[in-house]
Parts: sequence; C-alpha cells; structure tokens
Amino acid sequence: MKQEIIMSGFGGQGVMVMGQLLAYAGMLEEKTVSWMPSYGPEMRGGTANCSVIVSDEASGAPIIYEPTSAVVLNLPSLDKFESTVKSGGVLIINSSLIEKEATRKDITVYRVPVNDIAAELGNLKMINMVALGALVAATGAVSLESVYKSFAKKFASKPHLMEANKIAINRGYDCVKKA
Amino acid sequence: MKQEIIMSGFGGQGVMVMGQLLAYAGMLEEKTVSWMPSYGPEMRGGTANCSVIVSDEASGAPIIYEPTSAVVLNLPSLDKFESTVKSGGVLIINSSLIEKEATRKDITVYRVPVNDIAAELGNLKMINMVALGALVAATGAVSLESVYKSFAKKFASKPHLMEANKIAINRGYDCVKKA
Amino acid sequence: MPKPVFNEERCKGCELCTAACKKELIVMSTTFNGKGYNYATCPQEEECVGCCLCAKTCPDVVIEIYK
Amino acid sequence: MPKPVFNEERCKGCELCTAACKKELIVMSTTFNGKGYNYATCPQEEECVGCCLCAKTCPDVVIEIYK
Amino acid sequence: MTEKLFTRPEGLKDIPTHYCPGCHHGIIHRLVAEVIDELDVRKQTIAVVPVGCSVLAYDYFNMDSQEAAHGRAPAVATGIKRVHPDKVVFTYQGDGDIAAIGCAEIVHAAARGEKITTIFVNNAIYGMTGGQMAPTSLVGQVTATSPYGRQQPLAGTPIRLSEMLATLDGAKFIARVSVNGPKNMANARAAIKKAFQVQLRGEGFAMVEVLSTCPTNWGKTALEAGQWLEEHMVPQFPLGTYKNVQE
Amino acid sequence: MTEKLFTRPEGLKDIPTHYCPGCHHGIIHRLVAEVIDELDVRKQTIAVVPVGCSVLAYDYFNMDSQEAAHGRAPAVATGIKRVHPDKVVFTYQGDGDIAAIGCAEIVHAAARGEKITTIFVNNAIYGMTGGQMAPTSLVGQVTATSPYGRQQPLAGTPIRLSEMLATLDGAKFIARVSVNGPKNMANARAAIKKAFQVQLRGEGFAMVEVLSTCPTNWGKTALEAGQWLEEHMVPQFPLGTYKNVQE
Amino acid sequence: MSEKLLMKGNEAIGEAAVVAGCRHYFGYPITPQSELIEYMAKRLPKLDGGVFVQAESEVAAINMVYGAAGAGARVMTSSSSPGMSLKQEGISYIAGAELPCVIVNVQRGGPGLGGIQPAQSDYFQATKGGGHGDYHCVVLAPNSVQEMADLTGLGFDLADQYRTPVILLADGALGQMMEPVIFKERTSKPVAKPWATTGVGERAQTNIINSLFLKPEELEKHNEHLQAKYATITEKEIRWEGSMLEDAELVLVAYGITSRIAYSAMEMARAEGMKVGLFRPITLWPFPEKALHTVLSKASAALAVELSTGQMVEDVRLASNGVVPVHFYGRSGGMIMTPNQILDQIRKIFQAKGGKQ
Amino acid sequence: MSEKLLMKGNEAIGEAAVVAGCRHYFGYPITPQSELIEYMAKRLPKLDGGVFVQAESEVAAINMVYGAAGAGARVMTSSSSPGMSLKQEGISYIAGAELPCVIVNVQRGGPGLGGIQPAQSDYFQATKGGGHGDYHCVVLAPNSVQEMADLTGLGFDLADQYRTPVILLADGALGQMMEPVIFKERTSKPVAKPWATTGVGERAQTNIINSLFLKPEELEKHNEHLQAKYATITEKEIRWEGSMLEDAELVLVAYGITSRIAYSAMEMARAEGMKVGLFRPITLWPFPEKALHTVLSKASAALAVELSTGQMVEDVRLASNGVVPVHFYGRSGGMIMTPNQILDQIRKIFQAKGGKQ
Ligand SMILES: Cc1ncc(C[n+]2csc(CCOP(=O)(O)OP(=O)(O)O)c2C)c(N)n1
Ligand SMILES: Cc1ncc(C[n+]2csc(CCOP(=O)(O)OP(=O)(O)O)c2C)c(N)n1
Ligand code: SF4
Ligand code: SF4
Ligand code: SF4
Ligand code: SF4
Ligand code: SF4
Ligand code: SF4
Ligand SMILES: [Mg+2]
Ligand SMILES: [Mg+2]
Repeated sequence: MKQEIIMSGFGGQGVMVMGQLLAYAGMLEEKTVSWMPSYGPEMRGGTANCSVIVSDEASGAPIIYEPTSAVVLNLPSLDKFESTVKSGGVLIINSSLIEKEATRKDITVYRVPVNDIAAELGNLKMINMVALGALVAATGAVSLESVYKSFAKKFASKPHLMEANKIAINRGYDCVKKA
Repeated sequence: MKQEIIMSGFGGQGVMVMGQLLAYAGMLEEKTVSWMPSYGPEMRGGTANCSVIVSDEASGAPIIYEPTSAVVLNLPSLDKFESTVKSGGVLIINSSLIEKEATRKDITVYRVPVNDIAAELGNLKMINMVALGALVAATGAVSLESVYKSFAKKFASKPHLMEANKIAINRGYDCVKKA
Repeated sequence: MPKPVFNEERCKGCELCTAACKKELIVMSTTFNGKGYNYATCPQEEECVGCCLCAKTCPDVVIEIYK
Repeated sequence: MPKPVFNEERCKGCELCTAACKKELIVMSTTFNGKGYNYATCPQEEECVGCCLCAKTCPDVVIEIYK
Repeated sequence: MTEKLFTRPEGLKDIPTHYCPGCHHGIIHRLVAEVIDELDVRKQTIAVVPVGCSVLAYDYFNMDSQEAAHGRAPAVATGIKRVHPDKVVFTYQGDGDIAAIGCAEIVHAAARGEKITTIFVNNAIYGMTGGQMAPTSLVGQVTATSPYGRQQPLAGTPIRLSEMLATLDGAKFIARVSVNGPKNMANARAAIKKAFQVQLRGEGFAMVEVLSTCPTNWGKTALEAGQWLEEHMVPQFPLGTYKNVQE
Repeated sequence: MTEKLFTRPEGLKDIPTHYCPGCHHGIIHRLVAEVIDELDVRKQTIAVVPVGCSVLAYDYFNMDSQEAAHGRAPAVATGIKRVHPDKVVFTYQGDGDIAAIGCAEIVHAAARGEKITTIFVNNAIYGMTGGQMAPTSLVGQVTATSPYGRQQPLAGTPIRLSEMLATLDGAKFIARVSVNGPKNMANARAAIKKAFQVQLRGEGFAMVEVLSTCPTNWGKTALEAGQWLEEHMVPQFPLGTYKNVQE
Repeated sequence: MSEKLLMKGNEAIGEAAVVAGCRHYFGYPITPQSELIEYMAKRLPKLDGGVFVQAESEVAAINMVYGAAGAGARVMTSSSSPGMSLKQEGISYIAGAELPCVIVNVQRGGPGLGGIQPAQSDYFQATKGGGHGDYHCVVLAPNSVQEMADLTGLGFDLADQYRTPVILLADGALGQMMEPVIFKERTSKPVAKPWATTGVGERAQTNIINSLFLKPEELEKHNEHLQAKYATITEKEIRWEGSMLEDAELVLVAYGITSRIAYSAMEMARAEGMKVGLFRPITLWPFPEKALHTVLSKASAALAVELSTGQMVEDVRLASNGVVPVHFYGRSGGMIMTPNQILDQIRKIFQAKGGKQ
Repeated sequence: MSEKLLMKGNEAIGEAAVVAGCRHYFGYPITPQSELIEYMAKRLPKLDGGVFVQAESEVAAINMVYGAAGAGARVMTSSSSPGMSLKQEGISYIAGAELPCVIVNVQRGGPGLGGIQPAQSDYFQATKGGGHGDYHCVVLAPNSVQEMADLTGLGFDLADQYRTPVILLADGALGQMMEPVIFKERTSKPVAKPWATTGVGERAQTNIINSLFLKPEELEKHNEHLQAKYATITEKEIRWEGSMLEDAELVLVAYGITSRIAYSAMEMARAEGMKVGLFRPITLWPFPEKALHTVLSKASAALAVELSTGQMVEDVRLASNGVVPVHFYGRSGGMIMTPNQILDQIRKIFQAKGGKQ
C-alpha cells in the first residue's frame, strides 16, 4: 500500500510538523517514507503545505501528483487540493474555519472541527495534532501507537507536552472513527 | 616572399616601435603584415621582443617559429634568438653592447654599432631607428621610402622628429650596405 | 468630520495602528478576513480627530482618512 | 672599520642608496652589470661610518655592511 | 467627504504586498513614494530593487524599475545613471544586500560620488532567506546562523555602514533614521527627501539608512519588534545625520 | 670583518626579485621579514600574497605561503587562520587588490575582528597590469585609464582605507606609514611589528598601510618618485595611527 | 553506525560532513540550501576544533575554502545556483592549485535570479567547467537523502585522494525533503597532506599553494599533470547504476531526483509491456561514457530526462556517438515532470518505431 | 569607411564598438585585454555622451552593464579569463533579463591565476554557459584584427536584434597583435528598445528589467520563450568558413587564432599530397553542427585543433555523431602549436589509415 498525503493550511497551523510526525511514525513501522515541504520566500499568511509518502513499496518518485488523501486546514487549501485527490481517496476538512462544502462525490470527506476541538482543549497550537489524529483514523497510514512514539521522539526534550498532545490526537482520531 | 623578423632588446631600447614602423611600412606597400609583441608582467630590465611578418602572400599564421631575420640589441637576445634563425637568414647584432660573436655559419651576420651611432647622432633614443635602417638594408623587407612614410604617419603629431630620425635610419642602412 | 476608512481585505492584523491612535479608537476584529487575519476597525469613528497617525503607521496603506 | 659590500649583479641602478648615504659615498658605475644596469659602488669605502642607511634603503638587499 | 486627508501616494501601485504583518518595509516604501510624488519626479525615476524581502518592490513602486543581482544594486544604478544622467535613480537595499555581499559596490558608488540615492533598510537580519545573521546583527543576537547568539570573537561586530561611508568624499549626504513612531517617521521622510534633492542638485552620492523591523524572523509581534528596535538597535546604530555636504 | 652590521633577514629568500629599479615593494618585503625574524615566528607564519606586482612574493618570503585570487587575500587568510589559530597569518596586498576588487573582503575581515595582519601597499596605481587608475589614485593623476587625469565627478576621489576601516570595532590596530627615507622606514617597521603583536596577542584585526612608489608607471625615476610620494600622496593620505585599541 | 534518522537532505549533508571529519564550513545563505548552513552553524561550534563562518558572500566563502583547504583542513561550502556562479573563479583557482574540498550546489531554477524551486540546469556549469581554463571537478549526483549523506562522505575521500574539488550536485527537492538516513561508520583513512601550508616549521622547503605559472611551458606542464590526474579519475572513479537494462530497447538516462521519477515511469512502461531500462549516472564528471555506450549499443534508443532544457543530453549523445537516436525530455524553471509525462514520451518513441514493443 | 590602420586587436575592438554606436563601457583591467579598457578610457570621454567607467571589479562591471543595457544603451565590457569567471552570475542575469550587450574575453591560460599568454580554454564557459540556468550567449570567434572589428559590430547588432548577450571570444594573441584594419561604414539600423527603463514618462505601463519568476509555471514559460529565441538564432545566425573542403579526406576544425595556424598546416599537407580541408566555426554558439556534419559525412576523419586540452572537440564529436573518427590536438597554458606540429598530427592520421593519401 502506498499512502500519498497532502497537508495544507496557514503558515502558523503547524502542517509541517504534522507531516513530519506522520513520516516519522511510518519510519518507525519500517515503511518507506518521505516528507516534502512547499517552500518559498517569506510570505506569512500564505498557505504552506507538505506531502508525505508512507509506503510498503521501495522508494520511488518522492513527489506527489495525485494524493490518496488530503488534510485542508483553511479555505485556500480546500480550493487548491480538493480536485487533486485520487478517486476513492480521503479529504479531511477543518470545518472550524471552512464553511464551504466539498463538491467531490468520488472521495470520502470528513469534516472535523479542528480549531474548536483544540480550543476546547485549551491550546490552539494543537490543531495540527487534532488533524493528525483524524488523518490516522481516516487512512490507517500508520498506527496511533507509532504516532505517539514519533511525538515522543521528536519532542524528546519536552516530555511534558506528551500527555496533552496525545489527548488532542485521540480527539481527532475519535472524531473520524465516530463519523 | 615572406619576411619573418624578430626584434629583441632591453625594455627601453624601443624594439616595439621599431617593429610597428616596419609593419606599417609593409602595409603602405600593400603587403600582408602583422606585428606581435612579447608581453608579460612588469619586469623592467627584462628582454622585450616583437615579431613582424611582411609578406606578399595572403595572411597565415601570425606567429613566427623560425624567423628569416633577427635583430638583437642586447646579449640575452642574442643568446635567445641566434639558434632560431632560419638557415640562410639574417642576424643583426648590436655590436655596441654585444661583444660575443655569433656562432652560426649558415646565416648572414651583420655587426652594427647601434648605440655608438645613436650616441654619435646625439640621441640614444634613436638606437631603434639605426637598427631599423640596418634591418631594411639587410632584408629589403620594405623600401626606405616606406619607412620614412611610416615614421611620418606614426609621429604625425611630431613632425620635427622626422629629420633626425631619417638620418639615424640612413646611418643604419648605410652601415649594412657598406658592410 | 474626519473619518478613517479601512480596506479590510488588505489588513494583516499587525496592530501597529492601534498603538498609533492616541485616542485609542482602533480595535481588532474578532473575525477573520479572507487572508485569515483579524483586521483593524474603528467602531467609534465619530471620535476621530483626523490626525492620520494610524494611516501613516500602517505598512499596508490599509487606512485612508476622509475629511 | 665598517665596510659596505655590494652584490653588483643584484643592483638595479635605482640610485636610492646614493641619496641615502649622508656622506655621499656611493656613486654609480659607468659600466653595466649582466642585467644591463649601471650599478652602485663605494669607491671611498674607508670613509664609511657604518650607519647602514644605504643598505636599509636598498629595495634589493644589494648592500651588506660589515663591521 | 470626498476630500482625503491621507491616501496612497501615486508612487505606490495599488496592490497588496507580500510583506509580513507589521514589517516596516511597507512604511518605508510609502515614504519613498511620497517623497518622489512630492518632488514630482515619478515619471523620470528608475528604481533599482535588491534581492531580499523587497525583491518584488518592482511590482509595488509605480515607476520603471530594475531588479539587481544580490548586492549589486549600486553597480546597476551606476549603469543606469550614466546612461540617463538627467533621470532620478535610486537603490533600495537590505542589510545583507548592501553590507555583506554588496559591500564593495556601495563603497565604490559612494567613493565615485555616483549621483544616486540609496535607501538602506537595516533590520539586522536576512529576512528573505529565513532569518540568518546579517553584518548588522547585534552581538548576542540569536539568528538561524548564530543559534548561540552572535559571538564577537568569531562572528564579529555590527558594521555601521553610515559611519563607514561617511569617510568617503563622494558621499554628500548620509543619515540614519527609523520609522518607529510618528516622530521618527517624519524625520525619516525629511532625510529621504534630502537624499533625493542631493541627487537632483547633482551633488553626489546620498544614502539614508532606515532602521527597520523583521517581526517574523525576530520572533516578535510587530509592536514588540518596534520596542526591540528602540531598545537594542538604536543604541548600536545611533540615529542622526552623518554627512551633509552642501556643494 | 665577519660580523655584519646589516644583512638580509632570514625571512627573505636569497633570490633576486622581479621588481623594477627603486620600487618600494622590495623595502616593504624586507621590513616585514625583519619583523617576523625579530618576533621569531617565521616557522609558524603563513603569508598570503595577492595578485599584483607582489604576486611572486611567495618566492621571496622564506615561509609557507598561499597565492590568493585578486582581492581575496583576507578571505584566504581567514580560511587559514581558522584552521591554524595558533599560527601567524598575514596578507600582503596592493591598492587595487585590497581597495577595489577586494573591498568587501577586507572590510569583513576587519569587521569580524579576524586575527590576521594586513600589509597594504598603497602606490596609487595598478602596477602589475601597466599603470591603470586605482581607487587610491589622486584626483588629477594621469594613468592608463585616466588619460586626462582622474576626474572627480566621474571617477571619484581616493578611498582612504585606513580611515574607513578604523570605523569597525574588529579592527584593533591601523596605521599609515611610508618607507621613504630612514625615519619613515623606522616608523613603518615599528607599526608592522605592532600589527603582528596585535595578532600574537589574539586581539583582532590589524593593518598597516604603507605608502609606496611605482616609478615605472608613474613615469619617474626612483628618486623623483619618492619626492612625488612626499609631496602628493602624503597630504592626501596623512601618516599616522588611526586605531590602537589595547584589549 | 547511527540509528535511522528522519532528516532533510540539506541536513544530512551537514551531518555526513561532520561524520567524515569535516570541521570547517564557510558559506552564505541562499534558498533552497539554507538548512545546510544553518545545520553547520548549530553543529560545528559544539565540536572540538569546529569552525563555522558565515562569509560576506559566496566569493569570500569559496576563497576561505581555498585558504582552509590549503592549510590542510577537510572543508566544505554550499550554495545554490546564483551563488555557485559567483564561486566559479574560486573553483578554477582551487582546481588549479589542486586543493581538496567539497562544494554543494542545491540547484534551483535559472537563469538569473530565476526561482527557488528544484532544477538541474547547472549541469554544464558543474561538469564542463563554469570557470576558466582546462579543469574538472568530480561531480557527484545523489538521488535520495541517504545518498546525500553517502556521497558527501565519498566526496571528501575523493577530494583528498586526488587533491581535487568535488561538487555534490543536488537540487531543491533533495535538499528540502526528509527521508530516513543512516550515517555509516567511515572506513577510509585520512590522507596525509605534506603539501599543506602549516608554517614551515622544521620542514626543508616552504610549502606554497599556487596556480600561477608565468612561463607557458610550465603552465602547459601543469595542465598535462592535471589532465593525467583526470584520466586516472576517469579510469577509476566512474559510478553509475542500471535498472532493467539487460533487455531494454529504450534506455532512460536520468540522474538525481529525476532518476526516481524516471524509475517510476520505467515500471509503468514495463507494466505496459515496453522494454524500458534506466541508466543513472552517479558521477556526472567523469561521465560513464563507455558504460553507457555499451548499454546503448544493445538498445535501439535513448531518452535523456532532466530538469533543464537539455544539458546532460549532450553527454548522452557523446556516449551514443550515433549508435542509437537520443531523445530528450525536460522540464525547467522549477517544474518537475510526473512519471506519466515521461511515460507519454516513452509511448511516443515506441509508437514511432512502428508499434514494436 | 576608414583608411587602413595598423592596430592592435584589443584597440580594434574598441574602435569598432565606437563605430557601432557604443558609448558606454564598464570594465576592469586585466592582461592581456588592458589595451581595450585603456582605448575606451581615451576614446569615450571625447565623444558626445561617451561614458567610460573603471569599475571596482569585474562583478561590478558586468552589473553596470546590466543597468546600462536595461536603460537602453549599447554597452560593452571586456576582460580575460579569471575576470570572466567573476562575471558569470551577471551574465546569467543578463541572459535571463534578455539584455543586449557585448562582452569580450581575451583569453589567457588557466586554470586559476594560470598565466597571461594566449589560450582557448574558456570555450566551455562561453558556449555551454559558465553561469547557472539554461541560457546561451551568442559566441563569436574572430581570427584576425579585421575580424575583431567586424565581429564586434555584428555582435552589437545581434545583441540588440535578439535581446541577448554576445561574447566575443578572442585570445591574447589576437588582442596583442597588430594588423591592418578598416572600419566599414555601418549599414544596420538602430533597434528600438521600448522595453528599456527610461523613466515611465507618459508610457502606459512601467518597464521592469527582471529575471525573477517565483512561480515555476512562469519561470518555465520564460525558459521556453528563451529556448524558442535560441532556436531562431540557431536557424538564422550560424556562421562558418570552409577551405578546401570539397575533396577533403581529413577535415581540420579550428577557430580563432588557431584556425590560421591550421590553415598553414593544411597548405603544407596539401603540398605533400594529403587531402586536407579546414572548417572554421565563426559562431561557436550556435555551433555550425549541421554544416559540419554534412562536411564530415563526405570525409573520413576530423581533427579538432585548439589551444586547450579539449573543449571544442566535444562539439565536433557531437556534429560528427559517429560518422567519422574525431581526433584531437591541443596545446595549453599559453603554448601555441606550430603548423608543423599540426602537420605531424595530420601525417599520423593519414599513416594510420594505411598510407591512403
Ligand atoms: C548570489 C546570491 N546569494 C544569496 C542569495 C540568497 N539571498 C536572497 S536575499 C538574501 C539576504 C536578504 O537579506 P537583506 O538584504 O538583509 O534583506 P531583507 O530580506 O532583510 O530585507 C540572501 C542571502 C541570492 N539570491 N543570491
Ligand atoms: C579577477 C582578476 N581581475 C583582474 C586581474 C588583473 N590584475 C592583476 S594585478 C591587478 C592590479 C594590481 O594593482 P595593485 O593591487 O595596486 O598592486 P600593485 O601591482 O600596484 O602592487 C589587476 C587588475 C586579475 N589577475 N584577476
Ligand atoms: S486619524 Fe488619528 S484619531 Fe483618527 S483613527 Fe486614525 S489615529 Fe485615531
Ligand atoms: S496597521 Fe494596517 S495592517 Fe496593521 S492592523 Fe492596522 S490597518 Fe491592519
Ligand atoms: S653605511 Fe652609511 S656611510 Fe656607509 S656607505 Fe652606507 S650610508 Fe654611507
Ligand atoms: S639602492 Fe640598491 S639597487 Fe638601488 S642603486 Fe643602490 S644598490 Fe643598486
Ligand atoms: S521576513 Fe522580515 S523583513 Fe521580510 S517581510 Fe517578513 S518581517 Fe519583513
Ligand atoms: S610596476 Fe610599479 S609597483 Fe610594480 S614592480 Fe614596477 S615599480 Fe614596483
Ligand atoms: Mg535585512
Ligand atoms: Mg598598486
């Protein structure tokens, strides 16, 4: 299986770290992984995205042309990526910020109130963790356990963050699982 | 006929101008001509040389490998160029500064007291003109008349120089003709 | 009466204008503009004295002051 | 007695040493060295006071002063 | 109500910029445009923009422009000015552009007394490339390439370009200003105007160094950045006129 | 009679140089070599020579040497010094090399407080390439590229590098000297010694600017050249110490 | 051997350099290589003898490298396309003076200021010599983050062994992407550098680092010496990789990031029954000319694929020397082709051959 | 038409530039091209609107050229090998921004500081692109002082017509030597430059000189536009010269000063009964690939002769594409081959063919 996932949102929404955690989790599962960011000059407020491949096959082209799933955290991201998702794929929409509905019928769409959940948990910085949980639930790209591990690795110097973020991940996960 | 002539001496001896006058004279005679200097970093007191081609043929390689004649105004120049002259060629030695004799037997050697003649004429700056006269006499590369003309052209802004230099050229010329 | 007019869509929510207004008239919106920023507004525009300090401070020429 | 010794072949005939010698002891040769220069000489070396100014002035370290 | 007390100068095109929220580049752009309007030279002005955050300024300034290679704006401006000595030519450059890679070019434009105006935006960092150390970064300042703070014995101390260029005869007007707050802004505008007037009078080289913020790479809000500028940059880069030679 | 009052320093190889008659490069070489001998650091010194008439100085200095690209000697020296912080590294550069093409490199070596010593030979001309205008050529000076005399409004005025670099904190010692006559020579030697001592004490950057002659390209005899230096260069480039910071 | 890490390509180069014993880095920021300079800024000051200098420009950086390499250090610099152009004089000097160093180019779109997205349009500059004179750099082309690390290590070894600058020719995609990477233990031994300028000490002769030979006879000799060295490198150090070449009728030739896209295209073509293989040069200079010639001699066409308007394709044509037609497909300016687009080209070539599949 | 003058090649370029209407020159001294900068320093200030600036470096000079060209002027700079390397970033910018100018390289021996005697070892740099990105300069190769003048004039015309930098690739011998030269009246008309930055005045749109395209789609479009232009130039502007090619079994290929030596060698070979011809490319880019291919198709071998260790020979091999074996003979470092040395090579080739003469 080859998961090709795009994550996209405003600069401050943490999509880069989110993608790295996913890739790291895949690596922990001995899968072939790669993470590729969009990069550009400083245009804060612009939209940033990254693409992650988690695959059981040997590594191939590291660039994603037709994602198997996409997470869009703001409206411009929805506009940009909805049409690119592979037929049969997954689209996760941050319904807290995006009122607009998806139009594609050949993909599975989840509307997750990412900001609201994070706000509820008391830390807007965790929206990316909520989204990550949702993504894992919707795609099964990696196990939840691996995501926890990858978080622990990446933030090894800040173990106190673990608990709250775990909750955020779980909330996102549950939100999709219950959908 | 193709004359390939090398002129060589100390930096201050005026071999460059001498070569240019010869080339210019050839040009006035509608011959194919070229002038090529040695060039290098500032190492005054070193030996400078130039090579001039005056030819009835269409222009070919502008570099001289085996000169048909050479004018050497100092000892290092004699040492450097005597061996390169084509068999049957001409070598003009500034006997004022060079005591050493030429060893080649297959070329025509003229010993001209260039400095002495110039000193006699009251201007050491004219040694190159004396040498030029000798060269013209020895090779017939161009006519004396053309040399005068070329001098007049080159020093058009200083017509007063003409007379004295003409004399110098003639003295060199006569020196060889009478040899 | 002077009146500040905001080109909301151009506002980047930097809040420099809020500090510039000596009358403290400018407040940031709680909603986002199309670029995702909270934008500057002047709810009590009748209090404006037309000093133009807000406009001069704005790096994005969001604010025009009408006479 | 101090004595200036000239490495004639190294001399470039610049004449800086002639001006440096307060005793005006240094004169240029009328003949050339191998490089074609008139070189510096000190015909009255017995007058030399060993001040070394000539040697220090020479850009080509032509001159050594012996005690 | 149709009359306006304040509006966009004609010298600035009516399009949004890519600058970060609160970045002073926008203010400085506007001041330059206002001065150009005031002097009524927009139609005969050629802007030379740098490589740096203001690389796209050719889209913002409402006048003919050239985009110069990183650091070479003064050379490019020299080329233009020598072709059009009757036109107004200015460069707009960041600290990395002017004081690091372009150091020789600005020194020599000043030394030649090139009749151009330079707006030097000193934000003590490389904004465009993501916050690396600049020649004007403060000792101890943490940047992407001085993660432990700029270390004096290894990475040197800030170059004070205004002071340095003031030693050159060809530099006729040099001032350091900031745009932090209305009073500084007014001084900045006056200095910029003067720098263009020096060119218009054909006197020689003129430069205004504008202390500026980079909230994004300083990791501060726009308001905090203004304060940091005041507290840390101004002491290191004192405001004032460093050269003012009337012919 | 075997003892010598004056002889060639060990720091200079016993071979003839290619310099023109009377050129001060030779004197300056000897002074540098004498200081290195005196400080007893020859065996741990690495010379960085420029592109210019002194390009072959690696054959003359009796020590390890690197030949740097035109103008880049301070960068090359930085590379060496950072590898061997315990060794002595100096650059020897002409005015074209240091003040024109290499302007950025010397400014930044000074700004970084790079612990190197620079000997800057200012002869107001490009000697090596046949006498073109230098950034230090005097106004009105006729050279191969200023055939009508250096014109102020077009070609600028001389850069006073010592004064300019003195504005930088990293520069700890900067002096301008000449070697024209015994007294100046003694001062020059003292300054050069100081500049090496600054390095040996690890204080920072040090430079000695030595006013020098180019009889060949000035079109003068060696003696005339010395006089021209005194009469024309010294007023434009006053001798003296421009920076002297003891840590 | 390190554990498996997830790293950006740019960072992997930095760490690999450290592992290879590089303690000196001189550079100037530029997108998309800045993570490398930033990595070195973080890493080197914490190491014994580690030196990081942010130079005032790329020109200064390459000349600092000259000085440090001449002083005997393992030293690195890095940049991206416009900055590489500024280094050309310095690289020519380094080649002329025979100094070992590693120079990284994380290529972006050109010409001029161009863009900041990935490209492979500095191939000519790297392989033919962007600087003046007859010289070569060894040019290595990684195609994964792991190879960014491995070839960096190899680069330092080759540099020291042959006293030559080595260019690691990467691109924005390889620099920015993260993949797992392992830093292997190094087996190569440090090379003695008796020629380095370390202060003459008790050595009999002074050491001189130099590329000036005023006498043309001597400069020609020096050039002959350099050419002899290049011949040795060409003989011994060529590296390339082949996939499905045995029965390939059409040989794709691609390097770096493009080789992975070409690989995917090859698989798709095979799935459609077209006999396609992939030849990937790893050393771009020396180019595996003979090996490719041999491969092409058994095939019936070649297709060069690159992120440029056609540069490596010239070396492919030189290797072919007329034995097969050489086709070309490239994208430029930061655009990256998809495997499908390559597949389209492959189909066209097979169709033109009259449906022979 | 001027009278016949005896001039140095360097000076002839300067005068030809003036005759072609060039009034702006920016440069930096370097041997063996300094006579050109010195000529401009003398000549331009005496002309109406003439501007001579000695830049602080080659980097500054090329960027001054960028500014002046962008402002609409006919403008020139010149240098020699090391200085050319420093100009590479600027040349890439000029090509990217499509600015017309003439850049002279009076080549000397390399690499590094090398020497100051004549060489042809910057061929790759000039023709393949020493700078970054996909671009080309038109490269013209004179072989006499007269052509130094003529091709300078042509260079300005081509530059304006195609909005492209033109490199005049000469060498120290051509620069230093004197030959008769005539400056012909110019027939070409000045090209309008509505794109130049002259101040917006009453124009509807501001003019922008730029090579930045942040969106890769746009940068690719720009590159396609450039490539289309290069294709037009390749179609229309190739220039070359043939001698005794009709029945030539062996074709010498040589440009610039070397072509004259090769010509002498050809004559000597003919005198010995060997059927030798000479193919001289005048445009090095675009290289006369097709024309040479046609010539080689009728011959049985080629011999590339250059003052380098082998650069143009690659273009000869590309042109041959395997139809004949391509031999190479080069000297380097400032050494210049004699006609006799070339003749020896010719004899060897004929002998190897089994005495077939
Ligand atoms: C030759 C070259 N080197 C490096 C870069 C990368 N670069 C772009 S902008 C920049 C520095 C920008 O800093 P600054 O000049 O201070 O401007 P700011 O963005 O802070 O306004 C650098 C290093 C480049 N484009 N070209
Ligand atoms: C990149 C480059 N540009 C130009 C040159 C030519 N060049 C050699 S030395 C020199 C100037 C020398 O003048 P200066 O530095 O004043 O030293 P001097 O000869 O006067 O001692 C120049 C321009 C070069 N070698 N390399
Ligand atoms: S014009 Fe003055 S008073 Fe009115 S809103 Fe702006 S700052 Fe406040
Ligand atoms: S200063 Fe301008 S951009 Fe900033 S908040 Fe106020 S209006 Fe918005
Ligand atoms: S040592 Fe003094 S006195 Fe003796 S020759 Fe020299 S300068 Fe004259
Ligand atoms: S100073 Fe030296 S080189 Fe000059 S004349 Fe005297 S001894 Fe000779
Ligand atoms: S990165 Fe800094 S300088 Fe650049 S636009 Fe953003 S705030 Fe301004
Ligand atoms: S050219 Fe000038 S600087 Fe060079 S050696 Fe001769 S006199 Fe000295
Ligand atoms: Mg900045
Ligand atoms: Mg000088």
